Amino acid sequence: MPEPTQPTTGDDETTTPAASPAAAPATTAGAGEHRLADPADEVTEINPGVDIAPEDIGVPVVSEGERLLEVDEVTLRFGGVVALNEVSFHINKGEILGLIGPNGAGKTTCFNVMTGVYQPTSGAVRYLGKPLGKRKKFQITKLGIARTFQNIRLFANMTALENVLVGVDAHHTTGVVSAMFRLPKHRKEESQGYARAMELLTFMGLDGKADELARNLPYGDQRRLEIARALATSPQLLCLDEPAAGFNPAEKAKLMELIRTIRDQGYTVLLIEHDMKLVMGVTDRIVVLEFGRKIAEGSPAEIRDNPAVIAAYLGVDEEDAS
Amino acid sequence: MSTPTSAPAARKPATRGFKERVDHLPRSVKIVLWVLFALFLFLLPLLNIPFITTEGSDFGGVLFTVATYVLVALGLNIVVGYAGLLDLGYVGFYAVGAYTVGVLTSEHAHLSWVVVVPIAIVVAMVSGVILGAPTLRVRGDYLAIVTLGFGEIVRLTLVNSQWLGGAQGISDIPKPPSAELFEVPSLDWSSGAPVVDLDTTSTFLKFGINDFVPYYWLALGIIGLVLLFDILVKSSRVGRAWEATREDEDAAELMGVPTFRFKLLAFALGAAIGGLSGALFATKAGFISPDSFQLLLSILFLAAVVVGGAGNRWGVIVGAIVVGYFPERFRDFADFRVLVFGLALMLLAIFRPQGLLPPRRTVRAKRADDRQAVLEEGEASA
Amino acid sequence: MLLEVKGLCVNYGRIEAIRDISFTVDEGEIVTLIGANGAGKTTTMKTVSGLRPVRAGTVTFNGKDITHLPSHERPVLGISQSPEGRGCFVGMTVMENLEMGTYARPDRKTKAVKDDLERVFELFPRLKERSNQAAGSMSGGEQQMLAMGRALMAKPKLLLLDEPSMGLAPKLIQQIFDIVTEINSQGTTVLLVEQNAAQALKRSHRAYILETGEIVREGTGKALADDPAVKAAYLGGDV
Amino acid sequence: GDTTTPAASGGAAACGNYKIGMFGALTGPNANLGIYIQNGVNLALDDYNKKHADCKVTLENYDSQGDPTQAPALAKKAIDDKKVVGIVGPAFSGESKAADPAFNEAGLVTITPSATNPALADNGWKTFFRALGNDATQGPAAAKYIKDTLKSTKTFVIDDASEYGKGLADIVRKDLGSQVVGNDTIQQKQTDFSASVTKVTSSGADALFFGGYSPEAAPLIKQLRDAGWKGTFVVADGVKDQSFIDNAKDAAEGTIITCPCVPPDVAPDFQSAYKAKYNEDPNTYSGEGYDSATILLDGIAAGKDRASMVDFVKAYDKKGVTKQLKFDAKGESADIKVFAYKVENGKIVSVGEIK
Amino acid sequence: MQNLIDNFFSYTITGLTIGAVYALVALGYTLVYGVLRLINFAHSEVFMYGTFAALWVVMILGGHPGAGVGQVIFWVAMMFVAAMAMSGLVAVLLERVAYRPLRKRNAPPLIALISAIGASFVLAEIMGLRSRIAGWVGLDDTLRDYVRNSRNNAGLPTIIQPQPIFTIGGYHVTNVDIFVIVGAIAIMVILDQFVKRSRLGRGIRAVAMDPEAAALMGVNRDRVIQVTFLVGGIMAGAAAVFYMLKIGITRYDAGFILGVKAFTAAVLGGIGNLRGALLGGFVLGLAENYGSAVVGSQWKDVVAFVLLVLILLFRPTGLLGESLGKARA
Ligand SMILES: Nc1ncnc2c1ncn2[C@@H]1O[C@H](COP(=O)(O)OP(=O)(O)OP(=O)(O)O)[C@@H](O)[C@H]1O
Ligand SMILES: Nc1ncnc2c1ncn2[C@@H]1O[C@H](COP(=O)(O)OP(=O)(O)OP(=O)(O)O)[C@@H](O)[C@H]1O
Ligand SMILES: CC(C)C[C@H](N)C(=O)O
Ligand SMILES: [Mg+2]
Ligand SMILES: [Mg+2]
Repeated sequence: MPEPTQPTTGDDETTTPAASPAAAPATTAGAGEHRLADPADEVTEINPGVDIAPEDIGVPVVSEGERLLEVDEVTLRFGGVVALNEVSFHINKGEILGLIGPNGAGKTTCFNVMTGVYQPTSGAVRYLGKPLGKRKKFQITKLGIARTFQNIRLFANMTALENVLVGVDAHHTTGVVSAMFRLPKHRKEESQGYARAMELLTFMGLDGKADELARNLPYGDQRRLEIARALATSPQLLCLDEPAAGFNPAEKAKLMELIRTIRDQGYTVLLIEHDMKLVMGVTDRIVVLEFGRKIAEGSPAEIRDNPAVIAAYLGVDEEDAS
Repeated sequence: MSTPTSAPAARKPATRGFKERVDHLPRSVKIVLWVLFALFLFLLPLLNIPFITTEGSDFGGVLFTVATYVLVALGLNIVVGYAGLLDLGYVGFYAVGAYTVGVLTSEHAHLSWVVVVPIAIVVAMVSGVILGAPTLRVRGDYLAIVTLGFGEIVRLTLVNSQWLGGAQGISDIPKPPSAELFEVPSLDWSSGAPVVDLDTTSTFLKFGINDFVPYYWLALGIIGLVLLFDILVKSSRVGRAWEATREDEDAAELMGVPTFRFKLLAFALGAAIGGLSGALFATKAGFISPDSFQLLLSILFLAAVVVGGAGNRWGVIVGAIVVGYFPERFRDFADFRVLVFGLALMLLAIFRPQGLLPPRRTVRAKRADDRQAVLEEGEASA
Repeated sequence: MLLEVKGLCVNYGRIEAIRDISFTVDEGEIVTLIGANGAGKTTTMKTVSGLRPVRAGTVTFNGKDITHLPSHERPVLGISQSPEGRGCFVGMTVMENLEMGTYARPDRKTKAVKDDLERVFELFPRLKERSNQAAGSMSGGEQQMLAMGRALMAKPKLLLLDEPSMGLAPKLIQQIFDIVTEINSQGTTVLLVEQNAAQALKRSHRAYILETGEIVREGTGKALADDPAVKAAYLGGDV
Repeated sequence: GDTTTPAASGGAAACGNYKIGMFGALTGPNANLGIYIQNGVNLALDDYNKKHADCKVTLENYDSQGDPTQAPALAKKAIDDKKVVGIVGPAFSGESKAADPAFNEAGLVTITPSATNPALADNGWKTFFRALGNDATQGPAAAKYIKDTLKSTKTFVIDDASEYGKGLADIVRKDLGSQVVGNDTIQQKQTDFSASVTKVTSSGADALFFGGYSPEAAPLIKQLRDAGWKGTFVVADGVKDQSFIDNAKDAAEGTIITCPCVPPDVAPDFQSAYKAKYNEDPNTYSGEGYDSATILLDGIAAGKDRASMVDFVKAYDKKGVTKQLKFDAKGESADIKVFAYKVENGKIVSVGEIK
Repeated sequence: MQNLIDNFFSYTITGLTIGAVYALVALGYTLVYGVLRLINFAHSEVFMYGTFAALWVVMILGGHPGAGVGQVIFWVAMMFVAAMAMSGLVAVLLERVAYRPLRKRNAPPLIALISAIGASFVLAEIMGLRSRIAGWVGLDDTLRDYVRNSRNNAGLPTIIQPQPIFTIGGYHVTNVDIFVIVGAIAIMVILDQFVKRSRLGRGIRAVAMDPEAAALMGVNRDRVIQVTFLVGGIMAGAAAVFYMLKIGITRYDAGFILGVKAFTAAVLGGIGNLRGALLGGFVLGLAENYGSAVVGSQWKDVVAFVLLVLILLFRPTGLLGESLGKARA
């Protein structure tokens, strides 16, 4: 599949710069004597220096602090199961909002309602003041809401770069005709899209793996690639569903930093996570669900001491749990 | 740290494929090679190369058949290979194209071939949309049976509708306008070495009833155009959207891909190319009947795509050549040719499970798997 | 010695996921493997349960060499795994998933199964509530519970748990570890893989630390938990 | 131009090594019909080659399996073989329609011993000749038999949608007029006729005419009999094939078969020669095959080549084993007879000409 | 339309008999789809071999019309034995030769379809060339009689003389009708119970959903697949007997159309779902017959496929739905 505008993807044997040095540590370990690796080099560095701010994509921009998204009295039933029960909360532009709660509380379902996977039984989700209504999933993405998945769902047989490009394409309009005649608009979109995708990969520290098939990436890289792909759609709101699942403490710390950096670039973040240290450390505000109902909302400090939250979610020995 | 998934040792020159070696040639050499190759393809029916040339049936006609298979395979590859939609009724579009030509040039009107072919493409494309719009919402294998049903509905409608010529079909389909430019002599190998045979010639482009070579030339030209189209579209956003849809439809949708629209687009483009191919077939055959559009043909088309390597355009071309050519080559086996062909399909499936020329993604996966197999047996040291 | 792994090497293609590792699990123990992402923990588990072919080395279970035994014969011997990523049968109901756990049990038709089911429902009341829900529509954490419950239904001699706490709420993580301790005290040997190293080490008799496919350290759970280097690398600096 | 000179002297040096082609189903479900013809053709060749041992003519087989889609490629193959000076066939109407335009363009003469669809002669093909009566006579004859001999008042008509079957059935329908109590169309290769069976039985028909071939006729009558239908089954030449009886077994008993083919005893010499060679009586269209081949062989003997053969056949007028062999301007046979046959005790026996 | 109303019961009974055959063959498609998630394209040939086995055994035993009840029962029983054994064997062989090697090579599902198509050609052609093959092997002339004319029809003598048992709405329901309908339903009930009781059903579904996890539960994938093919083959063998009793004639390519229909029936009912196959078979058989009555037999298959498309549009996973669910978003 020759792709003229993307010179590095055409050749599947291209050396990926980051791959070779990474192989080294395995051989440097002495025969009998083992030393524990420095936790720092276990985590791929991100590159906060790269600018990945959302491009101007023509969606109305709200200023910092205003309401970006509002969940209004949303109820969702699956047969007898009430997954969401009159849940209301909102997300302000520029904040990091945590969404926590016991297993099966309805957090992922909440994402699904916000991204058009499910239609609420009653209630509404309003984005920039307007109800999402019956919009299709891809239309909602174009409006500026992007997400990652609790169980990773990359395009397994596409390269990392291609995965991100699919996200970038969300705002492109090239059709068959402009591709066929290689119209200027098409060329511009391709080259700009490619540049942006590389930027995002670099930001996530994945630039060395641009040509790896997604399914061959290690678990952690796959999680990061999911975030890169979501960012590629230039969202106003980024929804992360348990991005730290399966990470060790050192990796979690890095992720925390990453989420902050993303926010600082101008994105709004909604975070589902069970790791309290991460949630408490990074969020501005937290909403707690239990059995599909909102049981608390407030700053991390308030939530930490909320007896209902402790009873339902944190358990007594919070220290050990994190 | 993360263990690398590819390491430098894999890039020994020895493992370099043919493609890479060609890629490293200077540009001018490449162009010359391409021109020579194209010339070779054009002259192939006249070279009468021993062994390759079919004894049992007219080689020009066989090459034309192969060319229509190639065209069909390119179209079906968009549907099956790129968008991942299993279509078992592709012959329906082929029939729509052929019958549009038949009806408009012979049965009910006498329009010129030049006008009719574009109409056939459009009609086929529209039929693709009409079939796709309601049915593309059903998933996977359900689509397979629905499309299969479509193919049969088309055929049976042709059989049973007198307006379309019924089971007896449509005959006297006119030839395309000829432009008799020059004659091309053929080679004669009967003495063991090639001798230019000036008596047996083909006229460029004289569309007669008994020399199929010009039809082959026409088809070859059209294949070139379709290939170019395919390359340009596949390497654009459209191609990526298809691939993403095939990989994970929900995730694609959530990344902003209007999957339904792209599936429908794939269906319509595939149908258009199928219709074009059918139109060519009708032109050359001069006679079409519903028997020419049996369900079995859909299956052979699919076999061409899959055997070649769904998703790789060069692969499906090779697959189409295999499926179109071998049954003719096997005519020597007379009554046993279908048996031999069936065996060949099974052997290909078993020994080339990823197709003859797998798409890039599977080439990689395959390489990894091969190495893996070796290493896991413990026969190699890493 | 219930499980003995000797000189094990496993590859993914040319990647050596595991290089020459050896460890043992004694009857009645909880043994933990810890290590960073990609260290080879899951690969080790899969090799013990037969899902990955072995390039070199041996796996011995209960005195029997099972290195090349097909994976589906291992549950019969008493090895059961709750896989990473859960591996629930998404189209089956919760109940059917649990019944799948008993597939290889010789006493699957007896009342013992019923009792075990009761116990699993006691441990995870949510599963009982939803016993007719399709596993695929359960939440992430609920599926994790289901995977654990299914492994318990197999009543194994050796239980392999690959990150059982992944995706679980803090309160439930406590419970999971309590359950592990409890079933262990009732005689099930456990081989555990955890990112939640602090908890895991506290509960286990012994532990091994894996790094890029090799065992770099081993010791009792307590000793490792107190080791400053281990603390720095895997416990996030606190505890 | 050079029509008369070379072979007229009959010298070995001038031998053209000519071939004639046999075009029809030699394998496949309808192979029997093709083979009956081929046997006749071979007999004619034997006769010729005995007389012309120094310059034998050989037979080239073009096995279409009766499938129209295979026909054009086979026609092309025959055309490309310059030694082939004439074709016996194509045997079936469907394949004739597909292949004959190419023969016409190439100027290669075809004499069909069996394809009976009337419309074939209306295409203006200069190379088309038919050595038997077409369905424009067979159809009315069948209708007449149904009306006059069977005295049927309620007749059901089924066709198989093929060039031949539908064409013939439509003629029968027209001739029977108002006594047709029901119509149906089936598909070739169909095996389950339950819906048609219900239609026939419920119509109260006392006779059924089926236009089609034996692979469908056998299961059709079998299923009708199983359902208790007692009327008379009338079919045409497409079913005059031993395999019909082999497969329909007892259900075939009493079936009336019309055919523009002569019964073997009309030409006793031919009958005994055939029997000597094949150990059985001449069958459907064996005699017509013999005659068609003989015309071409006479042309070869007269020194004709491919180009001059057309005019030779056009002008031909001789007595053959089946009839006076002479063609009109459209290539139709001048001497036409239709016979009726009946299945009795597992054999097809002649019950005389339908006049 | 009037025709349909007047002869409603006639169309219904005949629709049910052919529907029963569809249903039994559909089971094979559904079972294999259930475990491998692929269309076993060669299943039609498995069925076709059954029809020949049923035919040959009657020929060898000298079956003829008008025999006594005891003899007829014996012949029919032998038909079942022979056809089920033959189809079961062919199905198992098919799995060995056309599918297992691919599985070992981790081939993508589509290529398995091609392998199955190849196998289907080979199986059909072997039957179509059996007279030649018998000639090579040097079978003596008596035996060659069974394989004569191998591209042509092969007919079974009417061993059960159809006799009206009772009349409903003017239609005489015969002993053969009753035998086919009741027999097919009985066999399907037995299968349903067998699958339920034997862990096979659960094993099949587990393997289909997650082969790795299934292995962890102790499910032997290869065995489950093999048993699935065997059971599907046996059902096709039973279908073959009913088919021969009702239709009476078979041919080397007789499987193709019937296979397409049966697969349609399987999808109609919800592929992967045993009861769906049963329902789909009957619905298809009835719809075809009613359709033929109203718009003419030549539109029979069109009616069948249009019905299929309509049902799938409104019930995208068939009448009874797939028994295999999907992961959530
Ligand atoms: N399609 C469905 N059908 C039936 N029940 C469903 C469906 N989807 C979700 N549920 C139920 O709704 C509840 C909420 O699920 P959800 O996935 O939102 O939980 P969650 O808060 O994300 O939990 P976790 O932390 O475990 O991921 C669960 O009890 C789940 O079983
Ligand atoms: N299917 C696969 N193909 C190729 N490489 C793989 C595959 N699965 C794992 N690997 C590689 O093998 C190594 C060990 O992986 P493994 O899954 O055993 O690690 P782990 O310790 O369980 O990590 P985690 O904490 O992420 O679960 C990693 O480098 C990983 O990238
Ligand atoms: C051989 C014959 C039975 C052919 C038939 N009369 C036809 O026209 O097709
Ligand atoms: Mg969740
Ligand atoms: Mg792991």
